[in-house]
Amino acid sequence: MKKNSLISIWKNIFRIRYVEEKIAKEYYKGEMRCPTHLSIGQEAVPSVLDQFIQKTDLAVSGHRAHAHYLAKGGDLKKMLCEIFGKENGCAKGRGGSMHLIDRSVGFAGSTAIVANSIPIGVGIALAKKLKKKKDIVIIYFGDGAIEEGAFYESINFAILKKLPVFFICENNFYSVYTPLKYRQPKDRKIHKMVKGLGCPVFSTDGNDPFKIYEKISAAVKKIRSGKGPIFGEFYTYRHREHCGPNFDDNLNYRPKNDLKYWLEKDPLISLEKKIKKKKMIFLNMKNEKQKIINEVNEAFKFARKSKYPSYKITTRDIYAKKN
Amino acid sequence: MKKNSLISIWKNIFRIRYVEEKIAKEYYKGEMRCPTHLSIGQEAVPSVLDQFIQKTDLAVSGHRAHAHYLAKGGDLKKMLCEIFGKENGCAKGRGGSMHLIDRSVGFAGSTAIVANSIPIGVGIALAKKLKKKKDIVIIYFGDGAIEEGAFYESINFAILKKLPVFFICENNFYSVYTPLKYRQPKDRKIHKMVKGLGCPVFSTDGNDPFKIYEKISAAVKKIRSGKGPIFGEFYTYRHREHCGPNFDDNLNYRPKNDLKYWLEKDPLISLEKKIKKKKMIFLNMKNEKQKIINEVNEAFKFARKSKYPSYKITTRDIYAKKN
Amino acid sequence: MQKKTKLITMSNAINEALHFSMKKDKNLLCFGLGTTDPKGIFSTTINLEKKFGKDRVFDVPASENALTGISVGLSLEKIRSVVSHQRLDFFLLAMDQLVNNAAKWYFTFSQPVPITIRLIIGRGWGQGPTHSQNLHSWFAHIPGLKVVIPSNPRDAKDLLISSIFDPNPVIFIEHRWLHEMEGNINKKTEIKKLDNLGKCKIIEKGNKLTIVASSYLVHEARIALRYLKKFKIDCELIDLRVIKPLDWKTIEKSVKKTGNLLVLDTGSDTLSFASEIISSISIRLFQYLKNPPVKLTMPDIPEPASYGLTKGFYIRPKNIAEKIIKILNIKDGNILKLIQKEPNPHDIPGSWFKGPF
Amino acid sequence: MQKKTKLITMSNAINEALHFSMKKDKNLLCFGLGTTDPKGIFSTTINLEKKFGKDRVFDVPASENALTGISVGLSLEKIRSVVSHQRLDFFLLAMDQLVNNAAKWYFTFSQPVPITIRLIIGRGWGQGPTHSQNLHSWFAHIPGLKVVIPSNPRDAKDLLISSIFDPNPVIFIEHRWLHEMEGNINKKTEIKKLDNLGKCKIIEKGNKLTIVASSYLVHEARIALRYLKKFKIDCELIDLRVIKPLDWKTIEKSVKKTGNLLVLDTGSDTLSFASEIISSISIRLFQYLKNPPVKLTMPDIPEPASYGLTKGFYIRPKNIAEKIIKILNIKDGNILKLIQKEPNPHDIPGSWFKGPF
Ligand SMILES: Cc1ncc(C[n+]2csc(CCOP(=O)(O)OP(=O)(O)O)c2C)c(N)n1
Ligand SMILES: Cc1ncc(C[n+]2csc(CCOP(=O)(O)OP(=O)(O)O)c2C)c(N)n1
Ligand SMILES: [Mg+2]
Ligand SMILES: [Mg+2]
Repeated sequence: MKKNSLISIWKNIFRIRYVEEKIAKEYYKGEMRCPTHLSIGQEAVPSVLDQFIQKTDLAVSGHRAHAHYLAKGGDLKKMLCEIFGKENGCAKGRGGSMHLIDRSVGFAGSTAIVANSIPIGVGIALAKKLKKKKDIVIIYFGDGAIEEGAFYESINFAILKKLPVFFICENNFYSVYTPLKYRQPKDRKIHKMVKGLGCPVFSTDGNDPFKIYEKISAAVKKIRSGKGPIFGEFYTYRHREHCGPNFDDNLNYRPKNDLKYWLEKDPLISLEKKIKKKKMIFLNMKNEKQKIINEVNEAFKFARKSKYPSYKITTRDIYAKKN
Repeated sequence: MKKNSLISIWKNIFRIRYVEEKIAKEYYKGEMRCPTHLSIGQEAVPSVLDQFIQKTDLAVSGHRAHAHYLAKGGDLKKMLCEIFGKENGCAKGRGGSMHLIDRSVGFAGSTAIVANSIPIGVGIALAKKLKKKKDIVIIYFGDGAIEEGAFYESINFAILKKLPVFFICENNFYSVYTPLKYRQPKDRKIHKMVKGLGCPVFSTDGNDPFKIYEKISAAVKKIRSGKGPIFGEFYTYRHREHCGPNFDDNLNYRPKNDLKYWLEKDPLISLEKKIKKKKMIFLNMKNEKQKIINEVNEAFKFARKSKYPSYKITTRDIYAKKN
Repeated sequence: MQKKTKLITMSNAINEALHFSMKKDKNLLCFGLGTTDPKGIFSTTINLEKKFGKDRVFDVPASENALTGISVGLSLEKIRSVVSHQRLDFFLLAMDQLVNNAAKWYFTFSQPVPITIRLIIGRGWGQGPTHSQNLHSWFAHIPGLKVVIPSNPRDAKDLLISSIFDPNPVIFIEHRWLHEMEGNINKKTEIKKLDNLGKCKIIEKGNKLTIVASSYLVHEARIALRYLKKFKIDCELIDLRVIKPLDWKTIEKSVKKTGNLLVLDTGSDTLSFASEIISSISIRLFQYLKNPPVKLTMPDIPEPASYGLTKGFYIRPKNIAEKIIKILNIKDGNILKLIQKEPNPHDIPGSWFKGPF
Repeated sequence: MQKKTKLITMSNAINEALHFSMKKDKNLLCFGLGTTDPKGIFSTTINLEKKFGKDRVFDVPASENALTGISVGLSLEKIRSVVSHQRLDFFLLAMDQLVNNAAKWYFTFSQPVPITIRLIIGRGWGQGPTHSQNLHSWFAHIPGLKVVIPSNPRDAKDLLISSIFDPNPVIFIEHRWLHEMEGNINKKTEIKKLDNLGKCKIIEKGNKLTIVASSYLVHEARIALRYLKKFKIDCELIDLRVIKPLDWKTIEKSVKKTGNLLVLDTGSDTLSFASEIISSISIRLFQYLKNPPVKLTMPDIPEPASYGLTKGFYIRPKNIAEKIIKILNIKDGNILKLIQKEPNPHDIPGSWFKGPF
């Protein structure tokens, strides 16, 4: 991995983390009034992927989309405004945290029903292929989403039509509070199951930017070459509750050992450790952090200051007009 | 295979064939007024399965269910009455050919939406397991049905809960006129794909009673022992059009070679050949045939003679009453 | 001089609309089970693949839900598509993608979703409970969808083209019994002259009573009205064509004139679209109504398969005429003597239909 | 003497109903996403697993469609089940199994399908377009389903038990804003004394106008009526409780008495259940109506997420009172001066709700 990439990945991770922590810290104030699924602990995959994709590559995601949106280059202010319900929100305040979009950077939308943006992504990929574009489509989802028939139908179609889709499954072992063992066959490896469907797959540690880098680098290249979709399973862990700002391990739904293991594998901390160990002291980390912190604080201020939508929403807003 | 079994299998096949041919021959008269999907060419699997299951084992199926119903012991007269729309029909004339039921022999129902009886079968299997019964559940479906998310969700659940389900996929290579290549990834073997889902699988020639016998014998034993579901893929071929009484190969949607290959593998003809070759002349084949022919002709007469439902159907028929 | 119109079946009209649209919009796709098969979805998709190629016209796996989402995804990249389903009942698998994505996307993200979903309603010949359900009132209940139900070849062609070029998700419902029905359409299609979706059509002018109908029932109503005309009972017949958005103006104007309302519907009674019309008219034109409004709908049961059970099951000219006479309080008991009864056989649209599907 | 009733929240009442039913029917199952998790579906399924074991109470994969079919399959083997969904919107994935199987099975095969499907409607706190849709009118349109919408703890408990022991598929709709609402219920449940599904309840007696409401709107209407009573405006308030089958008698009797009708509905306007009531009453009681019937429904748009956009979005006591005053043609402009406005904050059911879900 080149130094520049590493810097950029670290920046991504740190930035997402800082945004999410700030949301968590300030959520209690009751200004961010919507169901909010934080990405803390799961920042690495989108942060690395960013190295390999352009704005013309499109991404879709689900309920836990902040990291995906930000790493894709989504406008931070617009995201926060959306979470705050303000008129500058990326969805004009209509969608909230679970409905993010920034077409200008190729973030095509995130939706709140489990697995339901997967067919959307496949449709976008079909469009890309028909238009003979070299762009690829990234579809983010969790280990719960693969239980929906929608996932199965969609990936079958993507394989059949050799579509340029990068299926990214962030396996954090839980669907809300429910562990995999109550939902999927014992001993299943999700990526192996998907291989059986006819899709090239890989799996890797989703908290280790170096491993992710290597895997994604090869995958994106292959997808871009027109050989069809690839499915990557990334093992990771969410630090906080499924939905909301708090820690909830007092509820004891996750084995203490797992928790410990994964907290030690915190992508931000472990990356910073590695950077220091490798003596890759670049520029000025403290300085960079401060820049990000300033940017984020600024964005929060902006969101707070922004107005609630002043218009009254009516049935006129329901249909697109012909132009 | 014991001689008795062979006789019984041959009888099943011959009987189903004769029923179906007679429906085909007489359909033009306009008395059987419903969409009708014939099993001609696909009689072998249910005819053999019959050797290994009891009335307490339940079966569900889809639109092409005549063979499944008859081999399970379903009442022939009631089936014909249903197809003729008569009040003695197994569904009182409300369902037609695609909605067969005979609870008295464990045929729990066939439905007309692709893949939509699969979850029903899985639910029945869960009931059997909870009640600690040794019975198994047979779910029949085609190569098209496995494309529906409902199939995927259902088999996942069956594996997860180790349910006593025998998933029987009769792969006749077509969904209506559409060959597999337009619907599923190239080189996919359906049973291998399903293996990836975590289910024990096998595949075999679905027109060869001897091979079927061997495979099913082992499978049913294993399922009954409580080890969870098994998925069997049976290659077979339908002789006539997807829906209706006619041949339609004038439309050239199936390769001539395939057609030839499979017509030569007609389960009835090839079984009879084998029986003759092995000199297993049992009883009196001609006699047996005549008995069946008489029975079937009798049943047709009965259906014709039967009355249309004389009651007027009303909204009172929509809810079950408390008892 | 050459005639500007030609006689054509509704399935051919639909086929023409698809050819026209695919030619006009080089990106338009057409897919769905059976699209490229020899029967071409009751002949409606015939020759499309040959003409426009496998990339744009294709058959698909049996995956109704994903395919609906795929068409939404395509639309976000400005590729429109027409997705066909041979029965409306099959499409129940796709409600998540339809309602949560197609219908809500523009509202949520301000990005249009121009897709057209063709659904065919079966009837008769033992279609039975799962091949003949008409859920147009479900679709009309969903904010963001448009819902089109043509009754004749001209409308089928014009409205399908309008649906395809509308920037919103459109549910286009075809009644299987109309496919072979003939009617005149313009030989030349001028897209600028086409309606925007949302206009009713007055099919018969009249003063005594307003009849609102759609799809196959428009024809049954016409037969009834033609008959009643002989007795000087002149009713106004409105063909809904598009039920969402609905052209309330035309309906209200007519009711204001006639003061009487009868609504016909091919869907189940409770929450039928007929209920919506009667409700709205009762709310808004209460003072104009001379008599209680009346509806004639399918009962709250699925269609049974049996020939015996479907006898008298459908709404026929005679049922319609009876209602009219009752509403108008016409006492002459002989009027209905000669009106067309249920044809024999009653479970097919015409002699062209030989079953089985 | 000991009191026979106790004060309890609706979610506890639901929890009691489930405990009661699982004890009574040793075969009854309870499953659905979140059923056994620490939060127990907003506390409604708490302790069920502990009490009745993993075989009967379990969490599941995210597979709404298959799970619905599985509950149908279970019912065919005489095992009833309660399947819970944390939002109604998620259940859109299961329409094929619900409509084509659960609803039609008894009609087609004469075999009962006793299943209960709990659906929760979200509202406020940014639930937005895909976590707050109420489609009860969809379900009521489907022949074969029963549809229950309780408004208070007593009904929630009684009706849930009745739903579970009904031999038909029942959709049981809970409004998230009611979960923490308290009310009195009987300490002892006597199953024989429970209603069969299909009775409305008159909540307030009155002579001037009939208000028909359900779910959360019953409470908003009560506030409006309590206020208007001070001005001697006495209306009758009917809580629908069960919308299919519907207790038309109670509604009709009331309208015959009052001659005025206002219907409230938490669903989108077009094809709302309010439309069905107004339609039927207009058809059957036209001559009794002194004024045009009126409805107050949600607009034909999804609920937006933003706090700003939901301001004034919901139906509040004031809106209801305004309509009443308009219908009754009461000219006193001051009457509405003191009625409860939208509370602040307007997007939560009470201070107990801290978000986020
Ligand atoms: C169809 C549907 N069912 C249930 C839910 C409720 N729900 C929201 S997020 C979630 C968990 C999904 O788990 P996973 O896909 O692993 O994502 P994670 O939250 O772990 O990132 C569930 C069940 C939903 N939104 N949609
Ligand atoms: C959900 C749904 N989609 C489409 C159809 C139309 N249809 C009826 S049978 C059939 C073919 C299914 O193929 P397969 O499962 O292989 O069964 P086969 O007819 O070959 O026995 C189709 C697509 C349907 N009944 N239901
Ligand atoms: Mg997860
Ligand atoms: Mg097949």
